[in-house]
Amino acid sequence: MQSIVHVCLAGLSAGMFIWLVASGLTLIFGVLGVLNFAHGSFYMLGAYFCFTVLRHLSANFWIGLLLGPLFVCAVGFIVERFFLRRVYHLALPYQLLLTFAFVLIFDNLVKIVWGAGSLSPPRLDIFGEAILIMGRKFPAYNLFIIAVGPLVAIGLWLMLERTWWGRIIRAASSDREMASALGVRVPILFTAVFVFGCWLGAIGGGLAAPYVGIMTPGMGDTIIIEAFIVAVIGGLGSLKGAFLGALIIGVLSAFGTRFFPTFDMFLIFILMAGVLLWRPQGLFGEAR
Amino acid sequence: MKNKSLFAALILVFLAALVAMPHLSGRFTVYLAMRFMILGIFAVGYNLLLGQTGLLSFGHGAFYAAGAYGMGFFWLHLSPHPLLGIGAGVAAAAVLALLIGFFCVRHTEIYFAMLTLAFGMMVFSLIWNAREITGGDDGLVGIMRDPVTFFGLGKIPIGKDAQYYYLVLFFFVLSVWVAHRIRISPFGLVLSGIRENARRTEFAGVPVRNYRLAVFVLSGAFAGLAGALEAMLQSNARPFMAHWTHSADPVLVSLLGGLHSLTGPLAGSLLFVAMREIVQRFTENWMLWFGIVLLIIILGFRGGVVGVVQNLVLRRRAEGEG
Amino acid sequence: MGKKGLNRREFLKLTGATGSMLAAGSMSGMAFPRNVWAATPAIKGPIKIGYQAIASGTLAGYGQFHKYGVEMAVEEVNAAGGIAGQKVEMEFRDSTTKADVAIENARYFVDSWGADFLAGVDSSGQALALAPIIEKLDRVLIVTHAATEKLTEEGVFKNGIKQIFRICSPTYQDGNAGAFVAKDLPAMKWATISPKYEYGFTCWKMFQDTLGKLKPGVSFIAESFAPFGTTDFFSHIGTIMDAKPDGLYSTEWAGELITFVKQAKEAGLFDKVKHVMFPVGAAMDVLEGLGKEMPDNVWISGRYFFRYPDNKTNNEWVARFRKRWNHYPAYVSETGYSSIYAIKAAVEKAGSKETKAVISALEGMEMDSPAGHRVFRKEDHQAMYEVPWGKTVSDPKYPFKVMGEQKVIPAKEFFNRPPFEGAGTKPPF
Amino acid sequence: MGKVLLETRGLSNHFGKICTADNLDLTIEERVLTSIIGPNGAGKSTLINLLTGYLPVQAGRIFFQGKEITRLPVHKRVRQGICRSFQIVNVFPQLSVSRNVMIPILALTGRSWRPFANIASEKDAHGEMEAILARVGLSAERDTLANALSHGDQRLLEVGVALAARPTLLFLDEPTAGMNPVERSRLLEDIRRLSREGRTTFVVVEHDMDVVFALSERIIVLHRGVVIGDGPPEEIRNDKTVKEVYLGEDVSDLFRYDEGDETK
Repeated sequence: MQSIVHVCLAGLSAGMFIWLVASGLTLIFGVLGVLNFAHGSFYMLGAYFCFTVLRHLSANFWIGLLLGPLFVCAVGFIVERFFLRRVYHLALPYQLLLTFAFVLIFDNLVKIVWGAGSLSPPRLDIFGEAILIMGRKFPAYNLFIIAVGPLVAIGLWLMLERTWWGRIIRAASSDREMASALGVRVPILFTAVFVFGCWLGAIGGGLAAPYVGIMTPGMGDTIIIEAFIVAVIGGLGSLKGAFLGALIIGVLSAFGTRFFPTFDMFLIFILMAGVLLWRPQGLFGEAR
Repeated sequence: MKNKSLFAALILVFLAALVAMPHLSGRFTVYLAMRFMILGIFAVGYNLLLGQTGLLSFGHGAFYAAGAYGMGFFWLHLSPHPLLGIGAGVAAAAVLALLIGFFCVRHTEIYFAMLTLAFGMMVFSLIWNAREITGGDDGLVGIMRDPVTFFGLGKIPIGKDAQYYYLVLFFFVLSVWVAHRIRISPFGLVLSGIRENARRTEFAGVPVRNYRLAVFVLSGAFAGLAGALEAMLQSNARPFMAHWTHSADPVLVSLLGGLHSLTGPLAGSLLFVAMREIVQRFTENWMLWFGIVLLIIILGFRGGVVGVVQNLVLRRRAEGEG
Repeated sequence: MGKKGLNRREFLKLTGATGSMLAAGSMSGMAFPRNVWAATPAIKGPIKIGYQAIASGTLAGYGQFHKYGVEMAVEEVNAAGGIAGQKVEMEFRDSTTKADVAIENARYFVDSWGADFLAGVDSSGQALALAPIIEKLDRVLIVTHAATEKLTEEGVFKNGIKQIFRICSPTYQDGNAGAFVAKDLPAMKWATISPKYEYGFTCWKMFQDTLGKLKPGVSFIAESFAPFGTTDFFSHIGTIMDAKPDGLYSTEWAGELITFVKQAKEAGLFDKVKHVMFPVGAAMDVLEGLGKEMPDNVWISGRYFFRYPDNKTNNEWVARFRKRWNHYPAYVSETGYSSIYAIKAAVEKAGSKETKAVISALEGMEMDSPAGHRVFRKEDHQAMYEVPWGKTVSDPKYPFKVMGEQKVIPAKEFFNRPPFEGAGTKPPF
Repeated sequence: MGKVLLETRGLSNHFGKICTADNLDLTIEERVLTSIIGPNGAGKSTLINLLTGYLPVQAGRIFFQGKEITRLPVHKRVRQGICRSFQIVNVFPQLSVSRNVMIPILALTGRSWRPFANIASEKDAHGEMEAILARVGLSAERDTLANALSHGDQRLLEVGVALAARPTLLFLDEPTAGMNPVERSRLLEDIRRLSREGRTTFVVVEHDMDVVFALSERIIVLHRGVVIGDGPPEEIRNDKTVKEVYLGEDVSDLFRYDEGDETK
């Protein structure tokens, strides 16, 4: 029993981290229709910037988490405004390749700026000691993350469903021409959404760094594939789907590690393929 | 007409250069030339799918690996005959492509891409985890190049790179020729029809899905050939051949060179191999510069290098006439 | 396009020329002849060493520290008159983690740049893939990090690829030596969390076999293997804690070990499991990365630890290294550094840089190095030397944990012995 | 009355609540140039989509030359001789006019499965292609890219591509949509001529009444998925119900709405 509960908890926290990354990825795909390989890089940059702020301004974690992502947003703005924007009208492969080019560039830049070696962010004491759950320790920070994930989800939901912005975004994502006909300035909207997506990715990175306990150039390359899988399983462009998808993948891989260790990764990809065949719009996506 | 003959001449020069290369240049250049030709085979075949039929696959690494491991296992357990080994590799790749393709061709666009990615990564994790058979992450090591025998009727040694080079060259030319034939065949025309307008093609009485599957298997076989040839060149087969990052290579190469021509992927392959090699000599930050070059080509040279050249030629001609 | 090939070749010639010109220039700048070897005409031109290590991606730090060691050695050797009076040139290349890249690098070094010697290589997969190529290229390769015993046992001994030597300690250090340490620990039930690739599997197996023989009655009750690039070990940790072992053995390394330790600490693994062993825990990137977060009383080791041996050679070297790079030397720095000196010693002993001669010079060669006294075993070209296992403690002198109580097992007691198959080839002897 | 070419029995289709085909029993006769008309949402396009296999049949059955084709996939129906053109231009934009027409020809003759043959050496196919281009009057544009053609010519090409599939029955979905008068009258001429040639039976869906009444030998009037009129043009022109429901209703509707708005 104890072990099952802890496998679930581990799965939940892992899933929430993937969600934090996948949310931005999904939002960007939903609105811009671009599958952004470079999203993992924004996750990486988020981690690095957060802890640079933390180090140099000797600020606390929260200030780092507040300021760090802003730098990433600036980077994201440049990427969208001067590069990505020029390939919206091009075929899918061009868009993928463009973002892929940025993965190479950012990985290398991080290596130049922050050094080749790994950096370890300091342990966060704000959350104090681990908490006993059924007689076994579980890190308070993970519980915090398990709480943050849904909060982000709710926040996004409120923004999309309840605000003027959200209505415009939904309009644009469902029908670009219609939106522009209604006087929405789509280019600006796209930039805004992309930057916001980068912000989400950066926050993910900033929150993940103390959890992973280490930052390396290229740390985004592994997470991005997981995020893809989640986005696909949940339904490309569907935030609800991404959230539930992240939960499923997190918990499933936790159980996989526990009970079918050899083929855990294989299982995930079988699930991915199965969903694509059975419901291409994803488990929770609306048919487009 | 004038252009045609010019083009033909260029091809002849290029071929002559390839044939003469082992005598003109050092071992390393010969090695790079082989890397180029193998990548070229991979890309030309792949482009039948992407450029001709308009399907973006992220799983062709799996077929490349199938070719390499198929070749490796055949060499290991059955016979050291290189041609038979290559045949086995190609067959393995084609069969795998048939299995995977059967599911994948139900979708197009991003869903097709993601589906192929998923299947490709399944193959990767199978190879990685089936250690007893595949050697896990160490891969199959020590694949040797025995002479090509013609069942008693003499034999050709391919142990030396300079010798093996001609085997690779042979398959390279063969592949390019086959790809060319396919492009100008009725089959190829229907494929481009599918790319341009699948719905209409259906109303032309074409069972679109079967054609997609057919070209998927074809390109898979090309990938298998490339894989088998690399297995012999590097004398090993590795799981990462099946990884999606490797599946991205032909995409990259095709876009670098240009999607809508046969020469595109070839030019792209050459550029890819040469660039990676040369950039490394000037900087350790090859990733950075590689990325920047990609950006420039995507944004500046849409239609790839070949496209740009073509435009130049056209403009020249226009000026000439005007 | 064929023309391009030609151009590239000319371009190579060119660089080659400038290279040797530089060499000539700098040589005339120095006071020669300084040592007897300057007289021997056998050796011509600069001694060129092609070095490759991983310099991009998550493990890029390793390449950095390889480089520190090698560059320092080259500077020193050249300042002291080079190898047999010839200037040493070193070119460094990023090997990434891919075998084909490693092969391309090796071929470039030998066939294009004109390297006399090769060194470096991190991943076992790369090393094994390189073996047959090296045989073709016929240059000595001194492996400074890849640890798989297959390389020396099968590649060198069984398949007779004599060009390969290994200067770093192999998986014996992780598996066998680890078992020798473990046998004295009051732990009977062992478990592992290790990398999900050959290195992790073989070390764990070796550890089990040897410990099983050394200490009948021990049981190995749980294992959880983490794929390359794992950032979340909690489910692995859970698996182990459920099994309630009293000993944990983990060959996780580099960044993933840091992640693992931090998360294991959070999850209270170290409270439950008292005896923990990290065969590559003494790597500087891990110690510095974890700092105070590395728990005490954990048994760690590596391919070299900068506080052992505590003698003049080593201490002076560490001082020089810190002065030069403002870092403590990582073990790859030492193996890289010593690989250059191994080449120097071998060439000067052979009086030639021809592969054949150098191989026979290296076989059985003894050398003094920061890591202590090394002997290249004749049969499998494996360098025999000791690296301590030690218990982590805090030390006011350092911002990270270091080895307190140390155990040094003599190399000949725990290194597998040729012919590597059959009775009496694996410890204990 | 020619012999029956195509017949539907109880053909029905619903999109959610909206009924676009309600238990239709239709017959199409050979060599009779038939038009299908009706107000928007009458189910004209849906009907074509059902008959050509573009939409799966929900209920009812379809017979072509006596054989049931209800569940046949599109390409099989095409091979049986049913083809269509689309409302919005639907050709192969990046291919030359001749190539556009070649695709169906090669597919139909089953020559397209051969990856190593050379198109250039497909003499018969070329001949057939030339013939078709001549029929739709695009011979001059042989080597132009389809997307470089004028809208009208693209329409013609569309018909050409459809004809290249050697249809016995050809549905044209608003063939003159977005054409200028000149192009329009030209296309209509072509259709009439082709129909006279008698190899193909045409069924045209049109909005433009003049076109319909000028062209058709038989007119079927659909309304909310039901046939409310069926006969030769003059008969339909004087049919009370049609006038009422089709022409009249909208107008009276409009009035009603207007009044409603004003009174409120």
